[in-house]
Amino acid sequence: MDAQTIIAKRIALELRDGMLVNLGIGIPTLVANYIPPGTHIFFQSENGLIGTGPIPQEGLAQARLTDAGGRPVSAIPGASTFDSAMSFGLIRGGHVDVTVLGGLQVDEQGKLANWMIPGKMVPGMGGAMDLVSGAKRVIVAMQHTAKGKPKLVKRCTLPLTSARSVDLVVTELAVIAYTVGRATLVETAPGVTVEQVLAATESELTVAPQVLSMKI
Amino acid sequence: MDAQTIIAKRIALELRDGMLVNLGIGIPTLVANYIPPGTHIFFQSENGLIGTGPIPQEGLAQARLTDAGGRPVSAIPGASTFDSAMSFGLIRGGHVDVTVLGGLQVDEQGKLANWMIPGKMVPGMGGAMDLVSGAKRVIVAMQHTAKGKPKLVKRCTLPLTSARSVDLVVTELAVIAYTVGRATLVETAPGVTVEQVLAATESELTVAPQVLSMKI
Amino acid sequence: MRTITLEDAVARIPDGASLMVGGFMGVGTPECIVDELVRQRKRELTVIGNDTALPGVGIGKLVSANLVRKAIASHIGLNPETQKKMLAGQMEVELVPQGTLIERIRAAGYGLGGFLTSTGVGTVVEEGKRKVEVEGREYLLEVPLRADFALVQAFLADYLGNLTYALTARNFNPVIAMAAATVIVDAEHIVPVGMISPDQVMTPAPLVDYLVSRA
Amino acid sequence: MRTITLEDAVARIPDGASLMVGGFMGVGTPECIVDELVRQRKRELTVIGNDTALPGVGIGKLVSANLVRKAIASHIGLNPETQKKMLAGQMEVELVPQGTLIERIRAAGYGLGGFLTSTGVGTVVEEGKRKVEVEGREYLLEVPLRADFALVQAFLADYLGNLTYALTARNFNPVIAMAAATVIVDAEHIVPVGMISPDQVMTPAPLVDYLVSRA
Repeated sequence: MDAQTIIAKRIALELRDGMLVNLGIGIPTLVANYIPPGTHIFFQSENGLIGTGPIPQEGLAQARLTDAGGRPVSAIPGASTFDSAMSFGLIRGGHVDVTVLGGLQVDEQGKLANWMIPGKMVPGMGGAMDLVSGAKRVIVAMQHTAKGKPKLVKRCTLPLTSARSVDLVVTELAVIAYTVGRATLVETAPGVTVEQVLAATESELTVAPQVLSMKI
Repeated sequence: MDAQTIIAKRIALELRDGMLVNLGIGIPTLVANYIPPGTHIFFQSENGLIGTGPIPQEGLAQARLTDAGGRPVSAIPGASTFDSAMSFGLIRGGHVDVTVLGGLQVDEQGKLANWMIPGKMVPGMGGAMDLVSGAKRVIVAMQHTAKGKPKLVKRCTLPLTSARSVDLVVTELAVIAYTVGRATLVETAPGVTVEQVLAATESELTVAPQVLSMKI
Repeated sequence: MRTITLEDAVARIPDGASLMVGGFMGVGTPECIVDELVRQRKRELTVIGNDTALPGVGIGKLVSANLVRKAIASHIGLNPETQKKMLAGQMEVELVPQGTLIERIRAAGYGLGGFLTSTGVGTVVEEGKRKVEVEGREYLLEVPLRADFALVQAFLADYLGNLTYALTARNFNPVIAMAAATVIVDAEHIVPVGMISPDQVMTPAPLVDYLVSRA
Repeated sequence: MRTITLEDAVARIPDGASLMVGGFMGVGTPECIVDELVRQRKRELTVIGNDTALPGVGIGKLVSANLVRKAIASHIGLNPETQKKMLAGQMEVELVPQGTLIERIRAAGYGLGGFLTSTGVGTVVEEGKRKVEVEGREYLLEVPLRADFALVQAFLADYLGNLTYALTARNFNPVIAMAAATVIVDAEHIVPVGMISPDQVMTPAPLVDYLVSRA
């Protein structure tokens, strides 16, 4: 199983029936593929849709029904559409139960940097700052390291997305929970040891009394 | 012609095709009866309607289509309905071209008191403060005196509705315009002299070089 | 969203709760929920709504039954009982300009810390409020208004909880549906999923906690 | 509301104007108005929108034609030309969190002096902004964002100017229709008065200044 699949499958387990969930682009998008059958999740697309469905069959795409990247999507029965003020009211008002976002760095306190690399990549924050500041629960989906360098760092060197700490980071190696500004290693992926995780991590991690094996 | 009719007819002449207009309760409501034929005015009801129409025929009233007093109204073709946030967005955002409101007192600078008499009448301000603060043009429809006492006063003794001055006051005796904090008598009703108006007025009035006869 | 009987829905509301109630002079108020509040005699309520309607209508029923400790509203002029109780000190009334009231409720629902308005500047409404100047103009800082429960009257609800409202019965309903910890909805008609077009949904399903089931 | 030809509508927009443009990655952008802006070579524009779409799509066409002096947007990551021009100093770009951007536009349209948000606190977004504490929490004071023109894409418009939008093409459109001095609308379909039900109107007619007539 590749890293992305491990991460997406694990995060899917965090979602419960009836939740309103916003998935960022990249790995987070894959989470929708692993929702247990029979579970009804409301997926929000910040361009103004709840009830995002899979990519439509060829020949059925509708130019006015798109995801936040402007690509055609479908909608499930019971979907709703609204303007951008309402869409961000849902996000900023704490109505989104879970948001899953990609990450460039997460620091020891759970602060996330995921929207720019000064001088190199300045795409704009889009809805990322609103999502991290406003959603009830923030889960970061990212690979544990980038080009061999840890992404779980002592202190973010990249610009922060929010002053608010994320709740959970899921990588292909481990699950780390953040509570009261402390990072705790709670699960390791099958076949991965606590030592391997610690070695690939720059930030200090508290190791939970009982580290579980990631269910995927 | 009674005082109310004079006032309502005169104010109707201030309304132009395509305007969005909000009429308060009392005399202001009567203004709608004197719109010249062929003129399309959008009347707003602050409970969430543009396109308020006359009281429906008996047997046709719809419980969910009411004016701001909760009474059944009809709607003209091209009407629109919306929530209270939008309704007051229209009012506070300067989209209402004219509001016509009743008045208890108007002072020399055009400041209006129209929402309470301490210890006697405390109905709440409803939308009055928003209308006076937000509408493009504020017209006060009121009788010139109450129990023989002038309502155009030097300084309001009743609580103000807004710090913003009104634009025009129309009474059964006169039309008074307010610009840069100064009250100017611009019209008198047919058969009414400037002196009669001044005698019935406490506030200082500048008399326009040419006082016109109110068209009604 | 869960369906719930009227009795159970109201049983979840404790004495002393704060309630936002949809409606404008009773139009758009969930009368059956109000009636059940009276039947179960929920006391010491803080009621937030545009007005207190008339005696015997909407919030007016709660006032008449002496269940309201405090009302936050923009207008009480058409309910003499509210005025009488207020003047007699039997009921607290906080009068808020209508646009400020709905915007404070929206601010809570939309996660804002407050907003600046010129409504109320230079009037008694500014008492005790902070003033903030922006681009040379003075504004009042108004803060969000939240509640424990929103009591919402919808026209259509589908099985998931998507809602529409009809004509002027919309008023405060979609706004309070975002500003309360628990949202209880009574709908005039309940319809299967897919019968409300996505563009016509005015309150998306995830905002609704309880939908009162048909008897 | 007046109907107007596409050419005349765009002729009213002077060089240097500020434009709010509906759309999200081009979905819901009035492409015909954008094309006419390019044809008439309106220069030094300030463009306010969610994003700058892609080269050849929506606002992206204005960027490619070097007509944009400044863009105020939440995301430019999918348009490499915007990024290139920004880094080369040929175009100013103000990046605003999406929720803050739409709320700033709404604040202008709703007559607010500003609002308080926690989005951006503790990030580069807070630079140069006032902070206000409410109930022990710190917020940024964000101010209204206005424009000279709003360029709106509707799905249906009736003869009076009542508008509806379809699906995710709604996005910024109804919000910008309240925040600009002059509102120009292109509609996919123009229908007689009465064909849009009052409850389905998303932008009431009095907000519309010009409706682009069919060729």
